[in-house]
Amino acid sequence: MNPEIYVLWAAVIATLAVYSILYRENPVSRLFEHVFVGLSAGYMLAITWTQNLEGRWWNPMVHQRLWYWIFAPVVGALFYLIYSRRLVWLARLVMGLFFGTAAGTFFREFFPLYSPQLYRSFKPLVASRSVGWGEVILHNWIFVVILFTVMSYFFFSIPHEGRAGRVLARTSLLGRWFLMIAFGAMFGNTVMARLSLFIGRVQYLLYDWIGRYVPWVLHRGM
Amino acid sequence: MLLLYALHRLLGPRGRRWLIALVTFVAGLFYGLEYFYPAKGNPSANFLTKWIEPVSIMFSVIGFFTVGLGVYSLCHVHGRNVARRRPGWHNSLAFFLSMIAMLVFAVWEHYLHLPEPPPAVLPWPKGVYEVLFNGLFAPLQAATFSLLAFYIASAAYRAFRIRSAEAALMMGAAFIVMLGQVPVGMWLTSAIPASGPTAFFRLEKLGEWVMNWLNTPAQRGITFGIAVGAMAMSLRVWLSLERGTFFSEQA
Amino acid sequence: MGTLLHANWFMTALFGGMSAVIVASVLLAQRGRAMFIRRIPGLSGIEEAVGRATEMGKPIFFSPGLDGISIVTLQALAILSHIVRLAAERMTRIIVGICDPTVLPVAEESVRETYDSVGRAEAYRPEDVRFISDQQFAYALGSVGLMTREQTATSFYFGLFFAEALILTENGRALGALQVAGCPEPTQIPFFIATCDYVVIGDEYYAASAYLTREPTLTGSLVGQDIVKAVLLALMLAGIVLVSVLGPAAHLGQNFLVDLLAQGR
Amino acid sequence: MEQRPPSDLWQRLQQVPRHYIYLLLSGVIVWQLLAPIRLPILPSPPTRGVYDAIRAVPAGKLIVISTDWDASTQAETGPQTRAVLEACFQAGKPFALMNLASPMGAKLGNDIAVEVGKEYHAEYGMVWCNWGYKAGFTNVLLAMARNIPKTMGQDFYGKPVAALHMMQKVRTIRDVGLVIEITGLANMTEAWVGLIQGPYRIPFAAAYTAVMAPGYYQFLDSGQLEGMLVGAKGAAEMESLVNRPGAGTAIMSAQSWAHVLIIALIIFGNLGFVLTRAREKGRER
Repeated sequence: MNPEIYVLWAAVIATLAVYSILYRENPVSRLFEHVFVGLSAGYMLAITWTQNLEGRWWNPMVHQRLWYWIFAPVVGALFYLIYSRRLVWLARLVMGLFFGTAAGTFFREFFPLYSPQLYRSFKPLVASRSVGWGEVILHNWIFVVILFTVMSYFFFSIPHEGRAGRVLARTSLLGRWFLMIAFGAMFGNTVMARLSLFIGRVQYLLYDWIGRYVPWVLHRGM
Repeated sequence: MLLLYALHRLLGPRGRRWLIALVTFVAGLFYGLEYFYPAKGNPSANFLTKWIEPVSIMFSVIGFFTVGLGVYSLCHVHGRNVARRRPGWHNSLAFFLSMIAMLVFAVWEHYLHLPEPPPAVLPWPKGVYEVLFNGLFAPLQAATFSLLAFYIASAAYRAFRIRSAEAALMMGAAFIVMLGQVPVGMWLTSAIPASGPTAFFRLEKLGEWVMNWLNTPAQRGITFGIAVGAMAMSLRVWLSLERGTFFSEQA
Repeated sequence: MGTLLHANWFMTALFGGMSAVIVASVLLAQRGRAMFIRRIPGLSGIEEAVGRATEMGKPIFFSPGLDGISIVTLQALAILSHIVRLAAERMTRIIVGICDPTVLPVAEESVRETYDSVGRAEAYRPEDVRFISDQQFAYALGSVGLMTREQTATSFYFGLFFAEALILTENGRALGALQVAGCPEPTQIPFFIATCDYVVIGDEYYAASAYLTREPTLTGSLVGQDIVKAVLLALMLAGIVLVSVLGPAAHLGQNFLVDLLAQGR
Repeated sequence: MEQRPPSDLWQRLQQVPRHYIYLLLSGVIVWQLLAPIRLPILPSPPTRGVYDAIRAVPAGKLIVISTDWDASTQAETGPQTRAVLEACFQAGKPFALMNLASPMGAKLGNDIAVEVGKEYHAEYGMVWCNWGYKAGFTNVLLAMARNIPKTMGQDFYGKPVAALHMMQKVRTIRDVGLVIEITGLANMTEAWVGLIQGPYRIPFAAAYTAVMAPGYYQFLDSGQLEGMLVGAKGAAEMESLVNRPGAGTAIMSAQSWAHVLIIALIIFGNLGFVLTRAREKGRER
């Protein structure tokens, strides 16, 4: 069986069905929305078995005779007790295990995640042999001012009253403005990446689909 | 199993709450202590290091058994739609058909153990899987993702109005960065020499400067706040200090 | 620069000290010390948003993001239970769309319990806390379909979001919904600002539940967090002074403070 | 028919229905992909770095091009590969393709080389060859540093690499003058730099997808990368250097005009906003 042509047509219909949502939600897009959710659910179940449980649980338990793996589904089953009024506390017990893990994992990640960000913020504020004053002001001074004012925006327990409070009110307003500049920059920086995705889809529709039947299209833009 | 039953019979509400807090604490302590307890050697290790991998695998395996919860919820909602012939029930039926088809053929394909590269003529289950995966699943995903191109355009059009200082700042930064990335922008300022003191004002340089020296520190400022917020939340959960709906254990 | 497989003594001391400050501040607050929190702009929108759904007699949509059971998701669920309480008092239906199967039972439990606690256990409908899909874009499309079919008047997005955020909010906006969003990660905030009526930025996300509930545990924690942030600022200030005097540290061994932060065990 | 007052236009500029925006955007992109308006493309320094590195390879040394990409990133990496191969053929530098990450990339890269090679009348085995997909990339890198023909064994077509004419004088990594990695995968660069570029000082350049490129500017900064191509933009710049506008250029002109459209929409929206507001203020007085 050579599925190529079926794959092509299925992909084209699915793509157009999704794009029809841009006009408005309609019976076809609704159908494909459900198909998509169904395929994801089926795929999730399948890879849970083929890529995870089979190799990490079933094989060790059955082929390597590591009998203690039998307890994994028992503990996993406790989650389902959420639907029982009497035994719900056992579900909480296993959830507690996961909450504890989430907290402990965060403790581990703290320094690997944040200490490079801390020491890379140590920017010299004076010129040196390799870096001139122009660059120090244009880069490092601006960097430090933005970092500090933005952080000042995120102080919640100090009232913006009194002499010190008014200073904080000013810096946090400045911080908010810098935040907006940053958000604008992030927005602008993402436009190209998002357009690329659509351009990729249009290329597929033009070259792989239409180009298959209309060679003229295939030769354009190549 | 017996142990769980015994616990269920023996413990009163206070005992249960205490046990849950203990389990949470021990799980967190294990991961935290392994990181902070003095470690030696290269790669460095302490008495807990060798347990990290098996315990993590164990937890992830346990987590995988929760997959049924989501599927149960889906089947519950869509099953009722089909059973009661609610409006749009055929969509729910399509949901069941595509779920079962994907499950069956994805597992089947796995056990075909096809060689790499695959043979020129594919066995039919693999062919069906190809249609399901590359013909439907992947394109649906890619097409949905690419909707963002439209949404980002219309969001930009609506949001970037000089209504306030904040919106104007956002718009200005977005303009510079957007123009700095495409040939049109470079072409606009191509009259400015590429080196020398004025080169800074070429749009591609200006865009890079905005990203590196205005965007990075602001993001970092946010990041530190988040780090501390997450740290506090972790501590409260770990020590069962949290009160409020889910955490006030009235077991 | 260095390896960070395990912490060195300085990191342990720093982390221990910061933790102690937060825990102490929480305990002080629990024992009745009054503590101040300033207004958080984005959050004033929550009540307005719930009220609007009540007025229109239409349901509310809530998304706790894409993450599994994590610190971010737990915080989203804390905000969810506050919103459920507001909605339950006003007899307004709320639909929760879930992306990660491990979040589903916790969210169900939390919603059911909130209905119980305001004495409206009968109003809880199990199918209103609904798993949609664990695939990012299937989740987005499924949520959009759900919002369209149920004609939700208000949408809340609290949790960890990625590229799908704009699909959710742009469609929500096209439906005319009033939208409130909060995400600790900065990447999607620009899009939330562009499409939502109220946005909670960065750290405000963690301050949110404290501000909403005035629960002493949370306000105390917030005060502790502010002290810790001040410590981090001081540390950076010290680092900046050091590199200004000693010159930038490109390698280990050039600046002791950088070494302490870069070189674990 | 009554003529509308001009102010209405300003108001309408403020509220262009989203469907029109969607239609305009798809129109611009389809049009640019079918009939691109070529804009002058100015190569950025990182792209020029790759081009210069290719031309600087001394005679008698080989360029190794690792095509570690597959269909998922083809839209960007495909044009990049083509443009890089064009540059090699034009400069008359012999090169070998290889693949460390996905068997699919070995074939896709080969297809491009065959096509481009025809245009330059380049014969397989004389000017270029393809070592094919080699599994286990760290070990392959470690081994090829010492003995290339032995490590590679058979080429893409199943012939012994040692028998190829252009490989007669190639023994170790010292006979390689430049490595170019084309990929959308993280970690490939770190391996090349750690095992080949660093220890043996073999010049190294790369082509990345736009998503992953920002993380590698620091390698450029430190001189570990001679140059790099960033996404379709890098491909377009390379195409302009070799004077062969192709898919990268088409993508970039689509990008350019789509950006122009979005910016124009924002400007019109603001114009409408400002002028409407000015009019309303005038009335209040």
